Formats: sequence, C-alpha cells, structure tokens
Amino acid sequence: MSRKRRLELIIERMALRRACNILEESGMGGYTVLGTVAGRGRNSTWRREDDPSSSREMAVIIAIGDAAKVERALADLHQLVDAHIGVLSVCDVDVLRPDRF
Amino acid sequence: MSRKRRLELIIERMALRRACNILEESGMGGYTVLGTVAGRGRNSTWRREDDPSSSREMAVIIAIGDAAKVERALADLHQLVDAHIGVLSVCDVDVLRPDRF
Amino acid sequence: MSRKRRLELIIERMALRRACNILEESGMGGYTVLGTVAGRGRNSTWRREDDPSSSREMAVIIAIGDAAKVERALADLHQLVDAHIGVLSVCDVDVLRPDRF
Amino acid sequence: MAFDLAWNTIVSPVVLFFVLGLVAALARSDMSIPEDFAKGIAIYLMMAIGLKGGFEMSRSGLDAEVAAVMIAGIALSLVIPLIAFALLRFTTDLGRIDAAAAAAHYGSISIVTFIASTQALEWAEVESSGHLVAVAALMEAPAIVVALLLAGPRDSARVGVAGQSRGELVREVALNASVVVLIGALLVGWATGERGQAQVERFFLTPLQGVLCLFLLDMGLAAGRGLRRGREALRPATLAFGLYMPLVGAALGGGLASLLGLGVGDAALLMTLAASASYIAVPAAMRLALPEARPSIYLTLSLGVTFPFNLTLGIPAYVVVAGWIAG
Amino acid sequence: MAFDLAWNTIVSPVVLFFVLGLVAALARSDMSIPEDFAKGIAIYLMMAIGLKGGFEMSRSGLDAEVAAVMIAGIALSLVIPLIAFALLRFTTDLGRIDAAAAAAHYGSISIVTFIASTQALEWAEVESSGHLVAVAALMEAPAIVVALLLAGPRDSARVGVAGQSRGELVREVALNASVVVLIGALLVGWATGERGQAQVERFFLTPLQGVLCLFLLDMGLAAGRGLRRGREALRPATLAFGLYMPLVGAALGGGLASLLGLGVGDAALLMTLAASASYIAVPAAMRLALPEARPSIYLTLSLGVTFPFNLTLGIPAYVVVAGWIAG
Amino acid sequence: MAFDLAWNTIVSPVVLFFVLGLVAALARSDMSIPEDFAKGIAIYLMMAIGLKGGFEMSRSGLDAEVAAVMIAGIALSLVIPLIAFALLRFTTDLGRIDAAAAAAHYGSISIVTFIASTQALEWAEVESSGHLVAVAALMEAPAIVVALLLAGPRDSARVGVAGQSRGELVREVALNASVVVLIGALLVGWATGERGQAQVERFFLTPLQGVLCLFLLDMGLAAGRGLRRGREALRPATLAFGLYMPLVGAALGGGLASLLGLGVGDAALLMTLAASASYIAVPAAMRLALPEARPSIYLTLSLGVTFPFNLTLGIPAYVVVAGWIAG
Ligand SMILES: Nc1ncnc2c1ncn2[C@@H]1O[C@H](COP(=O)(O)O)[C@@H](O)[C@H]1O
Ligand SMILES: Nc1ncnc2c1ncn2[C@@H]1O[C@H](COP(=O)(O)O)[C@@H](O)[C@H]1O
Ligand SMILES: Nc1ncnc2c1ncn2[C@@H]1O[C@H](COP(=O)(O)O)[C@@H](O)[C@H]1O
Ligand code: NA
Ligand code: NA
Ligand code: NA
Repeated sequence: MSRKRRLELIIERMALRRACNILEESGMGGYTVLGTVAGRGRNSTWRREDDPSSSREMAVIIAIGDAAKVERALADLHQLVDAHIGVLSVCDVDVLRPDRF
Repeated sequence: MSRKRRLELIIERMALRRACNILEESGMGGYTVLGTVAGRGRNSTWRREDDPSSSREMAVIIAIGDAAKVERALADLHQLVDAHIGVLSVCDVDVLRPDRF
Repeated sequence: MSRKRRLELIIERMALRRACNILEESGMGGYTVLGTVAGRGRNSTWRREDDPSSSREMAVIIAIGDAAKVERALADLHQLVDAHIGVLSVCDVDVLRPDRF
Repeated sequence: MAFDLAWNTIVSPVVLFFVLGLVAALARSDMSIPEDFAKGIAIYLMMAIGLKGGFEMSRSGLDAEVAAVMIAGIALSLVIPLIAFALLRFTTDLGRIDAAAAAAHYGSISIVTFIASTQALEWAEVESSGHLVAVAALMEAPAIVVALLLAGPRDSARVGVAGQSRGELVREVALNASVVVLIGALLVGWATGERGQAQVERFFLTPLQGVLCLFLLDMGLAAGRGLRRGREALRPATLAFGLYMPLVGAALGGGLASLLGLGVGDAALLMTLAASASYIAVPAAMRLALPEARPSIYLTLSLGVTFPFNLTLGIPAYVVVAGWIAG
Repeated sequence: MAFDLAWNTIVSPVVLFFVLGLVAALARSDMSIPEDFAKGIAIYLMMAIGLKGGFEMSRSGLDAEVAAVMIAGIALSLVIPLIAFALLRFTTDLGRIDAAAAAAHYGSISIVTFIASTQALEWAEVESSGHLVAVAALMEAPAIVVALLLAGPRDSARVGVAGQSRGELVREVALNASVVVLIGALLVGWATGERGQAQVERFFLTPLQGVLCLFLLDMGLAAGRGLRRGREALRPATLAFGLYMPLVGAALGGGLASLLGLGVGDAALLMTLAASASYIAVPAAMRLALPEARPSIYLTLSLGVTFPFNLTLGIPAYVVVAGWIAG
Repeated sequence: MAFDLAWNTIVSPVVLFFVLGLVAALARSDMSIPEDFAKGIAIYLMMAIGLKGGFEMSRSGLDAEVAAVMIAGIALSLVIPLIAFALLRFTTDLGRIDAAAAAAHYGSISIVTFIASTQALEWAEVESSGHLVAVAALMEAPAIVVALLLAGPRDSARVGVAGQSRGELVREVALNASVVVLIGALLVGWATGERGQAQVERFFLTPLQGVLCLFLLDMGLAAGRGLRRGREALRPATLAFGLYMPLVGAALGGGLASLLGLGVGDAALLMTLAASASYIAVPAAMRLALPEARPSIYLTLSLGVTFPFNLTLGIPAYVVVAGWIAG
C-alpha cells in the first residue's frame, strides 16, 4: 500500500461550491461530499431541521490525494476558512492504487 | 500545521444528545454530526428505511480538539458506549488554525 | 487505548451490497454506511438531486477492525474497486474496547 | 354479514398495499420508500386523524362517557403490560429486562393500526366517536412507566448514564411527535369546528384513505424486513406471544367497552387500541430508559408480528366481535 | 366586524398549527418534520401561489395599475432597508455589517407570510389580484444590493474569497428556487389560463389551506427553536426592532397602496409584503456576500421574532387597516 | 385538428413545468427539489398509474387482445435494442460495451413518459386501455438481457466481481420498485374495482395531473443538468441517435399497433413505450451487470436527450400519428 493524504473539510453549505472550486483548481483527482445533520461550534448550535434557509448547515468534503497536491490546496482553503465557517484537517492514509490520486 | 486529535463516535441516534452533552461538558470547541443509512454489527443489521422508530439508526459525531480535551471526554464517552450501542475511535490529524480547537 | 485500523471505502451505491458482503465474509465485526450528496472524479461530476436513477451516487463505508481482518478484506475489496467505481483508504486509529473488533 | 364485512376490509386497497409491501420484502426486493418522505406522511396522518376527532368532538360535545373511556384507556395501558410481562416470563425464556421492554410495547398503541380501524368502520358504515383519538394519545405513555418498574433496579438506572440530562425521558415520552400532533390537532379541530373543517377537509379528510395506502405500502416493507431479519432472534414461544397477545388485549378492551356500554364503533376502536403494540414511541423510549433490552426482540415482535396480524386479520375480527358485544 | 375578522384569522387551523409548533419548540419537544419533506412542500406552495396568481391574471389582464404596483414593490424593497439600517444603527449596538445584513432581510419578503395573508383574505371574502405574486417575486432581491452598499468597503469584497466563481451571487439571488418557481408558475398559469386551471386545480388550489397547516406546523417548530437558541444573542433593543419594524414596513406599504388607490385586498397584501422579512433567500445570500455578518442576529430576528409576529397578530391587523384606508 | 391537439399538449402546465426545470438547469440555477421527496412522488405516480390501469381492467375484462399487446410489447423490447445497437455501432464511435448498455435503455421504457402520454390522451379525449400499464411493466426488463448478450464475453462476467451474491441481478431487475409497484397496484386496482376506486380516487386519480407538474419540474432540472454536464461526452452522431432513435422505436410500435388493429389511444401508448428510454431501472442494472459501460454516455442520452424530446415534441407527434394509422 502507498501513503497519501486525506483532507477533511467541514464547511458551511453556502461555501461548498467555493471549496470544490479550490480543490479542482489545485489538481486533486476528486472528492466526495457528505451531508450533515447537526453541529455545535463556538458561535452556534444548529440542527438541519430547524433552519428553513439551510444557511447554517455544514457539509463534509473528503478528498484523498498525494501530499503535494493537498499542500497546494491548503493555502486557498485556509483563506476560505478565514472568510467562512469551516474546520480543516488532514491525516495520513494508505491506499491501494496510488497512481489514481 | 499543528497536531490535534480527531474523535469519531458512531453512536445510536437515541443516545446522540447524551454524547453531545458529554462533548460540551468536556470543553471540546465543537463537533459535527453526520447521518447514516445502514450498518451491521454483532447483534444487528439495519437500514434506515426499514425502521419507522429510528431506534436502530446510528449517527456519526466528528470532533476535532487538542489531545487534553479529547482525553477528558474519553472517560465519560467510554461509560456511554458501555450502556449504549456505539463505536469510539481517535486518530491524529493536522490542522491549520490550532488556536481555535 | 489500543491500535486498530479504520477502513474507509467510497463506493458507488449499486455496488454497496457487494462491498458489505466482502466485509462480512472477511470477519470484520461490523461497519457503518453513510450517504453522500455530491462528488467529483476523473470521469464525472454528480449531485444526488440530479440523478433519478441513483446510479451515480456514492456511499461511504466505515469499518474499524484489527489489522489482520482488514488485511484479509483488502484483496477482495481491491478486486471490487477494479470493477466498480470506488476509493479505498486505511488509517490507524485508537479504540477503547479492543476486544470488540 | 360478518364474513362480508371481514372480506371487504381485507380486500381493500389499504390492506392489499400493506400485503404488497410485506410480500415484496419477504421476496427480498430492494425497493423502499425514502424514510424522510414516509416520516412526513406519518405526520400528515396524525394531523388528519387528530383533526377528524376534533371536528367530531366539536359536533358532539363532551359528556361523562368521554371521561369514562379515557380512564378505561389509561387503565388498559397500565394493566396490559403486567399481563404481557407475566406471559412472557412464564412462557418464554426472555429475561426480566427484555420481557419488561416488550410488555411496554403492548401496553402502548400503534396509531396507524388505529387509523386503519377507523377506515374499516367507515367502509362498514359504523359510527365512532372523535374522542377515541384522545384516548389513543393518552395510551401512548403510561405503559412505559409500568415497564420501568417491572424491569426493577438496574445499574444504569441507579448511577445514570453519562451525558444524561434532566427530564430527557419525560420530554421524549410526553412531548414526542405523536403525542404533540395528535393532541394538538385534536384541539385545533375542536376549537375551529365546522369552519375549520371547511378550510382543511380537502387536504386532511378527502384523500386520507389514499394516503394510507401509500403509507401502508411502506409499513409492509418495514414489517416484512423486520420479520425477515429478526426471525432468528425469536423462539417459537415468543413468536406465538406476538400473535395471541393482541387477542388478550382486545378481549380486555372489549370487556371494558361492554361494561361501559360503548357503541359498536367505539368498542371496536378501544379493542384495537388495546390489541395494538407500539413500534415508534416505545422503542425509542426503551433505547433511552432500558438500553440493555434488545431491540431485535421487541421490534420484531411489535412491528414484524403483531402489526401485520392486526392489520390483516385483527381489525376485521375486532369489528365483528364489537358488533356482537355492543350491537 | 374588525374584531370578528381578526379573531377568525387567528382561530383558524393554519394559525393554530403554527402556534402548536411554536409552543412545542419552546417546551423543548424534540419532534420535527424531516427537512427534505418540508422543502418539497415549500416548492409545492410556491408553485401553487404562482399558478393561482397566473390564473387570476389570465382572467383580469394587464393594465397600468399592474406596472404601478410592481414599481411600488421595488421601491419599498429599496427604501425599507435604509430605514431598517438607520433604526438598527441608532437604537441598537449592532455594527455596520450586522445592521446591513439584518436590514436586507426586512427589505425582502417572506412568501409564506404572503400566502397566509392571501388565505386570510379568502376567509374574509376580500378580493385580491394575481399580479401581487409577481410583486412578491420582484421584492425578493433588491434589498440585498442595498445591504451590500450599506455594508461599505470590506476586505473580502475587495480581494474576493478563494474559490469564488464569477456570477455566483447573481445566480444565487436571481435564480434561486423561490424566484424561479414563483415567476415560472405565474407564467405557466397565465399562459394556460382556464384550461390549465381545470387540469391542476385539484392538486394546487383545492387542498392548499390544508397543506399550509402542515407547513406552518414545521415553521412554528423552526421559529420556536430559532427564538429559543438565538434569544441570548439579541439585546432588548434588537428584539424590539423585530416587533416594530414590520409595523414600519406595513405603514409604508399602506401609504403607497392608498396613494395608488389599490383595493382592500391588494393593499393588505402590499402591506404584508412590506412588513414581512425574508428567512430563506436573504440569509443564504448573506452567507455568500457578507460572511462576516452573524446569522445568530439576522435569523433570530426574521425567523424567530418577525415571522411569528406577522403570522399571528400582524396579518389580521394589516387586513383590518387595509379595510380602513382602502375600503 | 392535429395542430390544435399538439399545441394543447405542449402548452399544458405539465409540459411547461418540465420546460421551466429544463431552462432553469441550463441557465445554471442552483435550485433543486430534495431527492427523497421526488422519490416519494415517483412511488405515488407509479401507484396511481397502476391503480388507474387496474380499475379500468376491472371494468373491461380480459380478452385475446390483451395477450397480443403484451406479446407485442415484449417483442419490441427485444428487437429495439438490436436495432439501437446496430445503429450505434455503425454511426458512432462507441465501443461494443457502451453501445450495448445504451441499447438496453431504448429497449426498456420510461414510466413518466408513459404517464405524460396518458394525460395527453385524456386532454384530447381519446380512450385508452388499462392493460397498457401491464405492457409497460413487462417491457422494463427484457432489453437488459439482450444487452448482456450483445456485450459479449467479458472478464467480469466470466470470473464475477468480488462480493457478488447469487440472484442479485435478477432481484434488482425483476423486483425493483417500478415493477413491484406497477404490477402490484394494477392487481390491487383490478381486485378491488369500483369499490376500491371510490375509496382512493380522491388521492390517486383526481390530483394526478397536478402532482405530475411538480414531478416534471424536478425531472426538467435533472434532464437539464444531465445534458449540461454530459454534453461534452457525446459526439454529434451519438447525440443525433438520442433524437432519431425514439422515432425509430415509435415507428416500430406504430407498425405493430396497426397490425394488431389497436385503437388510437392504445396505439399512441404503445408508440410512446417503444419510443421512450429508461433512465431509472436500466442505468441501475447496468452498474451491476456492465460496470465497464460509461454512465456519462447512456444517462446523458436517455435522460438528457431522449426524455426531453419525447416529453415536448414526441408525445404530441405519436398521438397525432396514432390518429392517422388507427383512426
Ligand atoms: N472542533 C470541531 N470539530 C468538528 N466540527 C466542528 C468543530 N468546531 C466547529 N465545528 C463545526 O463547525 C460549525 C461552526 O463552528 P463555529 O464557527 O465554531 O460556530 C459547527 O456548528 C460545527 O458543525
Ligand atoms: N467495527 C465497526 N466499524 C464500524 N461500525 C460498526 C462496527 N461495529 C459496529 N458498528 C456500528 O454499530 C452498530 C451496532 O453494532 P453492534 O452493537 O455490534 O450490533 C452497527 O449496526 C454498525 O452501524
Ligand atoms: N480522490 C478522491 N477523494 C475522494 N473521493 C473521490 C476521489 N476520487 C473519486 N472520488 C469519488 O468517486 C467518484 C467517482 O470517481 P471517478 O471514478 O474518478 O470518476 C467521484 O464522483 C467521487 O465521489
Ligand atoms: Na396496546
Ligand atoms: Na419586507
Ligand atoms: Na423503449
């Protein structure tokens, strides 16, 4: 198996498209977006059902890629997470088909 | 980047509020809850659509925080997962804005 | 705490049952399936709402188990991910009740 | 006559769609109705039956009988769990906690079974009273308390589970969706009466039976899958309990109905409530209050065995018997 | 008469179900209606009100008054944010950006409040015009532009946020669901007229009030939870703004209506539009365009304070006052 | 007359809402109808059309013609994929597997297109038979088998994919939601006849056209986005196939209809079935059985090209032509 980086970005739904644009521009091979149902942060407690505008909802983006590409995405993601509500974390993972990332 | 801990708790939906209470009391800065659609364990196979009571459904809580706070949450979470159905795991992650966790 | 492996498989929804069968046969103690809402890969951009057939939708399987069992599952999962659309990654996690995995 | 009535009840779109779902699930079809859609429909059904009861009450007013039936309902929901618990402990190998949890389900009620019963009465042109909806709502919770007493002293009850918050069980039990919506809609219907009915009947009353078909197709799928997956967890004696316990409940309900001199329709509905078992509110409450009890036992029993039994054979039988004892 | 009308509006299933949701949420019930179901119902409601307006327009045709009311609506949505901003800056401690964001909500509209108002008019047997739906759609967006100007020069506006794509805000604002569906359904209703109405009225018009009950139960829950969670974020002066600002808006709307000589129904609807505050389109746009503004302020105000006020007390008041100024 | 009929079909709320969705998606609006809500509506539509067919069959009974049309339908779904495959291989650069997968879609059917066609017939006051619903259900699956044969020997077919379970493809194809619900509802309608219809028509029949509007708005969005995203994947020759292949299918269907001497309505429906392409059941089956085939080809063709073509221009044309050949 081969070592890659797994990027996980918890980002407010309204800024999701911006985050995806950044990942695409940084050359990451792909990503998958998961929905969320509730959450709590320093400034807010929210539940999906209680917000007709969906403006407090978050989404989780998972993107697996090689270290260099992830590094390239980080600068812009950092700026995004400064303007928008979001939590960004990265960890090491082992993958089977290293060439596809 | 700076090293933090990522706590992932797969917990039955009915005990979700208890788990969130524990995280809040332990001083974790925040968490995000994801829904699930199906699962299998030693005692059960379930699918969201097949359970009108939602009492078999699970939720996934992701909480990123510094090692000390995660440690503080673990004791109570352990007791929760003893009483309730749940799977608890922790791993290392790198984050960009260490001060916010 | 004790060290285990966390397997994460992003797999097309239609092949979900096949992936679950493999996990069951390999002796993994359990798994949890999460839904997804959108994604992008080398060959496709999709959004859940835009696909009445659900044939482009992905699901995420999380399965925590000991290294040996995960290893056993990998060969078959590799073959699955060769035939089907999917991304497979594994990382280390710490768990509290090692005996249950 | 009795046969005709029973036949007409069974060969109705509502019941046949339930059977369709049941059969599809047992044949291992993968089809399903999205959970969130089905939950929305469930809210609609509870609003509809609550409003219906409320409109009816605004026409008929309150009298002593209303209070009597309510007390009868609560009494049933307190006594039935005791009987169910005893039967389970003597005839099956279930432990104290599993038996107590299952008993709670039978003391409580299934609102969908109740709605199906009101429809069967409509087809048979039998009148029933709106306040039975209030009785249904009142019967949701008491059995849970009984079950907790039956379960006896436990570790988790003594020291509490981490993260538990004050009043969470009370809130879960007393303010869950079906209690809030049933009672709320009943009050709305009662307060707005004829004028309210004219405003909303074309959404809540006219299409009700059709909506029930769609919902029961989903419930058939859920019941069939519950049965298929839970089958192995149930020994024959436990499975048999799921079939005769509703009859025990119905007998008690029928007895009380005849004591109170209720009409045919009300008697049939009280029997149905007594016979039915909860598969929404009580399982959820049990996960909070008795997490040691196994869902594979109580859910399979109430959703996989008793619910299909009541919906297909039970209801017509209760209507026919109610005709005998009250007619 | 005025009292009767107000009373009948408030004691209607539609309003009572909203109150039920509000009370349940404040009592900390956990019940909820699945988000995806509620969003589907919201689309239905917008299609229904759009079609209704379109069918009506196909009967009545267009005249100069139509253009006049449209211009009046746009004028309101440009002026109201200025007043709201000034009031917030002088009477509360909100900063420039939070005040601008909140002001945008009051310049825009709540389509559910509008629909509830059309129902209240129907119960009171007051006629209103279909093109007010077009006015509603036209009032969705302009206030957002005003708010961005009020917010003034900011870092994020100057350099842009990473990942921003050209035209995303315009697309979000001009092609969001409510604009597309309202305008689209209006055109469909207008183009197909009587023939179209015969084809779809039994789904979109007949059951409309009932559907509104279900939807407002959900909105009551959302408003109650918004209020409960956001309460601490609001100082008394800010909270008070949420109660008097709709009256300021309604007064402006009523003034314009009387200037234009609108009928009672149209006057009441224009007042409602001016009084109502957005809690769907504008919050979403604010997250894109003014991410520094705090949702806990503007959502609590518009959804938790102004929306319940309009739905329970506001609408009957506007209808009564419209009767005075236009009757 | 023909022009009037076509015009009335196209300028109907049902078709215009589809166009609205299509245009909004092509204009890159972000609006959407929640997937779970749309899937619930899809189940409703299949129940409704199945019941409608069943009620009609319970009135008209069975005769030899019924069997003949069923056989004709199956024959079409076996032959059309062969023609489609040949055309794709000769006129486009698609490989064997992609061509086989796309061909399967055209042999199978789109039930929404079928429902829209029954509505167009109703507006034109042309009668059609209930058993055409059964024909539709029978035409869902056979083309899949043909496509697997056309795809020829492949690695994955020989050794199997890991995790494959016995009978999963058969279950997926023969017990998928549309087959189960269509056939099931047809039987329910047939068995309960007039009595059943009286019970459920106000939910399943009266509002049907309105529900179809809501659903087609969603389908318009899906088709528009499918087309926008998949456009680049299709060469002009492939795209053209998506436009002329429905005409080839309709011609075959019309030929068979005239051979069998079907009435105008039945002929139009058989043509519609032959012309329509699956975008639900077949894509799902292809992911299981031919995972090597590219969804970007077959989904864009059937959902993005052929579906909009049939819904807007195709159906009126088939109804008009059916009038000529059968009238
Ligand atoms: N430490 C954390 N771990 C996981 N999710 C978080 C964390 N902090 C915040 N979030 C998510 O981000 C949202 C906004 O956080 P905040 O900006 O702190 O109010 C919360 O509602 C959570 O969904
Ligand atoms: N090893 C595991 N990895 C991931 N999820 C698990 C695991 N074991 C159990 N689960 C989840 O926890 C639920 C209950 O498990 P159990 O208590 O073992 O029946 C299952 O249905 C799964 O959703
Ligand atoms: N690097 C990645 N990280 C996360 N998800 C991915 C990645 N690559 C692909 N995916 C997911 O897999 C799907 C199919 O990918 P592909 O086969 O590359 O078109 C995408 O739509 C994503 O949902
Ligand atoms: Na009972
Ligand atoms: Na306004
Ligand atoms: Na076809």
